[in-house]
Amino acid sequence: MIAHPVPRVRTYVLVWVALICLLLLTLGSAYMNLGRLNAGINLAIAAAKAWLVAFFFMHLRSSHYMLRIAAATGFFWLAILIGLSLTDFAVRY
Amino acid sequence: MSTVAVPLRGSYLEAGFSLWSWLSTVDHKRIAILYALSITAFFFVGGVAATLIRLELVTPAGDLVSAETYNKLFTMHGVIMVWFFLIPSIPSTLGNFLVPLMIGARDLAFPRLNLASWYLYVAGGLFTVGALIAGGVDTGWTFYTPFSTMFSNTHVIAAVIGVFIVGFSSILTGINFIVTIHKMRAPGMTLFRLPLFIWSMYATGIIFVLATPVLAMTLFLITVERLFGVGVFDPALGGDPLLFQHLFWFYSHPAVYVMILPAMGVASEIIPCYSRNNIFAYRSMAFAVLAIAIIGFLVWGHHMFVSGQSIYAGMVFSILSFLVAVPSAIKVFNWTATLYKGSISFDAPMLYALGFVGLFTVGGMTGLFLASLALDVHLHDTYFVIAHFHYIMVGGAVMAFLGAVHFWWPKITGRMYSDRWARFAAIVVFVGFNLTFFPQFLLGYLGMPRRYHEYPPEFQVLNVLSSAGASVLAVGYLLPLCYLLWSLKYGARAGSNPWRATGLEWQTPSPPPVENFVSIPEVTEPPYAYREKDRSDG
Amino acid sequence: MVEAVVVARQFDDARQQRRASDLGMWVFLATEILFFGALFMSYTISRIHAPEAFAIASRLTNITLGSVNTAVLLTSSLTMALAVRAMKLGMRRTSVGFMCATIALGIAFLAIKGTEYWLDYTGNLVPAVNFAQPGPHAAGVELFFFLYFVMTGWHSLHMLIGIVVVGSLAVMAWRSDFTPDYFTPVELGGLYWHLVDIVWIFLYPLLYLVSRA
Amino acid sequence: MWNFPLHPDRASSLALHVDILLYAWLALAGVVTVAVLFLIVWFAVKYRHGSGANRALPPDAALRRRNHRIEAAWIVTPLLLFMVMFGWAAVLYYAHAAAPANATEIYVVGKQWMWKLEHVGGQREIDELHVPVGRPVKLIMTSQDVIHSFFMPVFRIKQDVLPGRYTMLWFTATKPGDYHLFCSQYCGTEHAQMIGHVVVMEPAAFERWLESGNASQSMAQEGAARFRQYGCSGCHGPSASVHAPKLEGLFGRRVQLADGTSTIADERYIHDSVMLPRKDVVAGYEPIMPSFQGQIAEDDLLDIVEYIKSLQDALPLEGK
Repeated sequence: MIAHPVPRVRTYVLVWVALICLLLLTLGSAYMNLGRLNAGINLAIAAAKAWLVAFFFMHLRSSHYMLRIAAATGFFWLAILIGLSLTDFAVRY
Repeated sequence: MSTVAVPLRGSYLEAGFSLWSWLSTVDHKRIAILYALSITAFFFVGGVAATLIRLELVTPAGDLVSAETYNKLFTMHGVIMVWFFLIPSIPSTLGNFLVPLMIGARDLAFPRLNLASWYLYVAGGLFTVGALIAGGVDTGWTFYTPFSTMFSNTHVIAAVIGVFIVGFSSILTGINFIVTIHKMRAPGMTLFRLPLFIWSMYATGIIFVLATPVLAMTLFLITVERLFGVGVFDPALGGDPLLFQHLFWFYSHPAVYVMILPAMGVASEIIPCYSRNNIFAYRSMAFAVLAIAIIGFLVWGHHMFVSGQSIYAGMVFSILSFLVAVPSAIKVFNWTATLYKGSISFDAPMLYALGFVGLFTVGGMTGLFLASLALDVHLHDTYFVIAHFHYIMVGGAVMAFLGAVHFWWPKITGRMYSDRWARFAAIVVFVGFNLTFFPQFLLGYLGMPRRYHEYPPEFQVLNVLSSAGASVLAVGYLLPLCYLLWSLKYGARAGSNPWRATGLEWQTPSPPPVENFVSIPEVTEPPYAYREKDRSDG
Repeated sequence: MVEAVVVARQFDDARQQRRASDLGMWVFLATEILFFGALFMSYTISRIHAPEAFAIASRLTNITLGSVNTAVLLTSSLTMALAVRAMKLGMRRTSVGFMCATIALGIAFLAIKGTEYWLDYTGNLVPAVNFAQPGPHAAGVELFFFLYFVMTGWHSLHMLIGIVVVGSLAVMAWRSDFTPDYFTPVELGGLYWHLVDIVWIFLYPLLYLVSRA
Repeated sequence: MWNFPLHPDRASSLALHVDILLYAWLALAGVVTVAVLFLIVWFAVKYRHGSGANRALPPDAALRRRNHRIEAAWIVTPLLLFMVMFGWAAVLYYAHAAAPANATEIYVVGKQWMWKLEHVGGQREIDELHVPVGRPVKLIMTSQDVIHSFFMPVFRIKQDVLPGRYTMLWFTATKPGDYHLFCSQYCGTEHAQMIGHVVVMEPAAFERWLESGNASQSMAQEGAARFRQYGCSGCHGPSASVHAPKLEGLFGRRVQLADGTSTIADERYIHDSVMLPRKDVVAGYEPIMPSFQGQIAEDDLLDIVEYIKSLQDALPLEGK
């Protein structure tokens, strides 16, 4: 018995195309001098790519909510680690 | 849900008597025993180090051991007690034994991972003992850079590898607990029917899986920096030693909650049982456990108020530290309120549990002194800090661990111990503990820094008091070893529920059968329904 | 259900077993995120301390090989996802084929990475081995390359483990160990592979794209 | 036998404030702890097994309502009290974070296992710190090797001393006497011997001490000598042919950097410019200065920092 409908091959391929496009986008944007914005764009695109992989390739889109919580927790705790440390490093000098 | 009936095949203790049957077991109860034996061994190794430390401090001069030896002693005391005793103490022994029993499961979700976790623990222990035998480590258990990476001439890498490995043992235990508690509860065992001990094991599991990997990678970076002279921590290389402290305490502060949350869980089991009363405010107790685990991750910077971190970081971490104290305070009040209108008897586990509440209250309140910025500037790195965290970890966690051992001993071994001796030991531990550590609060306020093997003569009286207390405490810790071992052979047989306690673990024979339950029970009532139980029992 | 699914003694049924495995894997992946997290944190703080040096150092990485490698890894994720899908539909041979493709792409990734390491070595960019860079920010550049090697090194180790895991899964699948009712190991192996991919998705901009303009 | 003190001497303007905070905490913690222990003992006696106490509870709905009120009370009350205590301690800490502008500066270098101190006048001390009563004193501290911590219990202050960085500590001594100075951050084998004295003196006695001291020349003069010894003057001196930033009047000014940012030229900036000269390159200059890391001791560098500070009034360098 299959719990969830199996996604079509087309979906996977489209996600892959989107990932490659985002890769080209981040690569291209890196060659434009946007100052501090570059880092933001790069990270936003990386987050978008990670989201695509997690939601489609890793099936979080159709997973039990506990699995989504587990995934989110990992990233959230990393944000805590870096974010609260920045209360020190970002204002040290 | 199907209720699978399992034929009763005798107790888990009779499932095999060869050494190999123990070393290859995947039964959570047997693995708990393996853990219990190993952590007890490490407790006494760490205890010997503590004894030598207290002996050295009887006189102000450094006359018993050299400065070098002293530094190695307190390092080994810290490393062994933190990673090889306190962190695995309640979770890996009683947690391992009780989590499936309390939620009505046949085992943890991943029994082989569970055994692997014990082997990792042993492997980590061997590395650490190896470092000890090879000549010791002198960095302190905190491994601060650049001392640990560039200046110490001792066996830092072996000790660090030992701790690195034992970290993975914690991670595996944590994964096992989280999954088991989520996915393997008996029919009717809803989240808010879980015993509070289970809630505390769940919170502990969260800390294990989220904090430990950060420590592992940090220790890896230490090792590389020490081996190759490149890294991110040494300022001579353009690094930042405070980066190490942030990473280290991101693990090590939550690790303190790994020690105290299980202890809170134990108190929440014992106090209602001997008060014959329903626990006060069950839900807020459960939420408090989660709140402590989560907010506990946000306060690590309070170890760094005088480290040179920015004053704004100090403010943020200070206020968050006050916030995490609120759920702890709630728990203390709720335990007290559980006594109200109970019918209280004072068996040994109850004495340990009440002792725990008292000592934890003192430890928690003094923690707030240290969270207060201006006061911490004076108290930081003095004996006040030593006294504070020993009130939490020894007065709190070890008292509760002993209480738990006494409470579930009949379940684990099927034997009753001498309650009279046990009550005597509980009182000796309580008195010895206070005598050891209360003087250290005064020493700290007077300004005696920690990790000193010589000290100015005016501190001697208090140090002698503390050392005297330590000898009482040592007796208190040896007593249970004697009468508990005695009970294994001569103790009366325990029935399945000697304390007339609620909870699924008491509904199966003592010691439990291999498959835990004859048939998986169905849960129909909230936990700690002592009033209802006594009413129906008459 | 005709085919018997082996249910371990501690579980009630196959469904409970599968859900436990899924959750266990995701919790493990969360620990992996924080394992690499300590490195991301070290990177962030070091970059705050030496922004100029990180910009210079990042330009010394090989953008062509790095970008191609990213594409290789993203493609391997696609093939892995298709392998899991095929297994779910009972297409055993297709699934094994996709797993082999995944392994091939994984090996290609490591080969490209190895080439990069070699180029870094000949370019005197390996801290503690032969690092020698001129210019005003040499110490910061060395710090960057220290992190570069630690981060990509741990990532490559994870790739290696992933290749071994997918290889074993391919063998098991070939021996018909899995069915549409029971293919949890394949699914979990896939999750692991994708997570290693996600780690790289973040490493790529942080290491290669700091300041290209 | 019982002649040990129960709290340390109070010898700084801050000490009393810290003690009052401590006493407030003792009172609060005492009340809470005693109340909890009293309730535990009272309940334990009154409701002991077999006692005849009334154990009947109100009906469920009423019980639930009452319990909720109790719970709310003991969530909100501690929270409010904690916030008050946080605010108190934080304000005290913040008020004491920055030294007053007129503070006398003393330089401290920690190394395994001794404290080296130097007064602006050039008087050097080891493991001893002489300070006058009633005048704010600011310690500018760094470490030659590992992390140390400068701890003076009678002043109720301490601060970690880090390698590669300057940290700061300040106080106003209020009571003459000879007090403990400890290293409170574990720093290796002889950590417990990294101790010394803080000698607080009346101002007149302090002046006498300064004059009778071992200073042949002031820190700035010493620094000027080091400035020449290490070859700094070759580029930064008035007759230098190399294009290097002028240092007169530099200290405390805002400096434009090559990367477009700017920074205040404080002790840290000067320290880093010598040790890590590529870190903050001044706008308009080539990054040609060599690093002095590993070649210059931290205490010599402090002399140079003081020398550069003394060039405040943009006097031309003495080209002797």
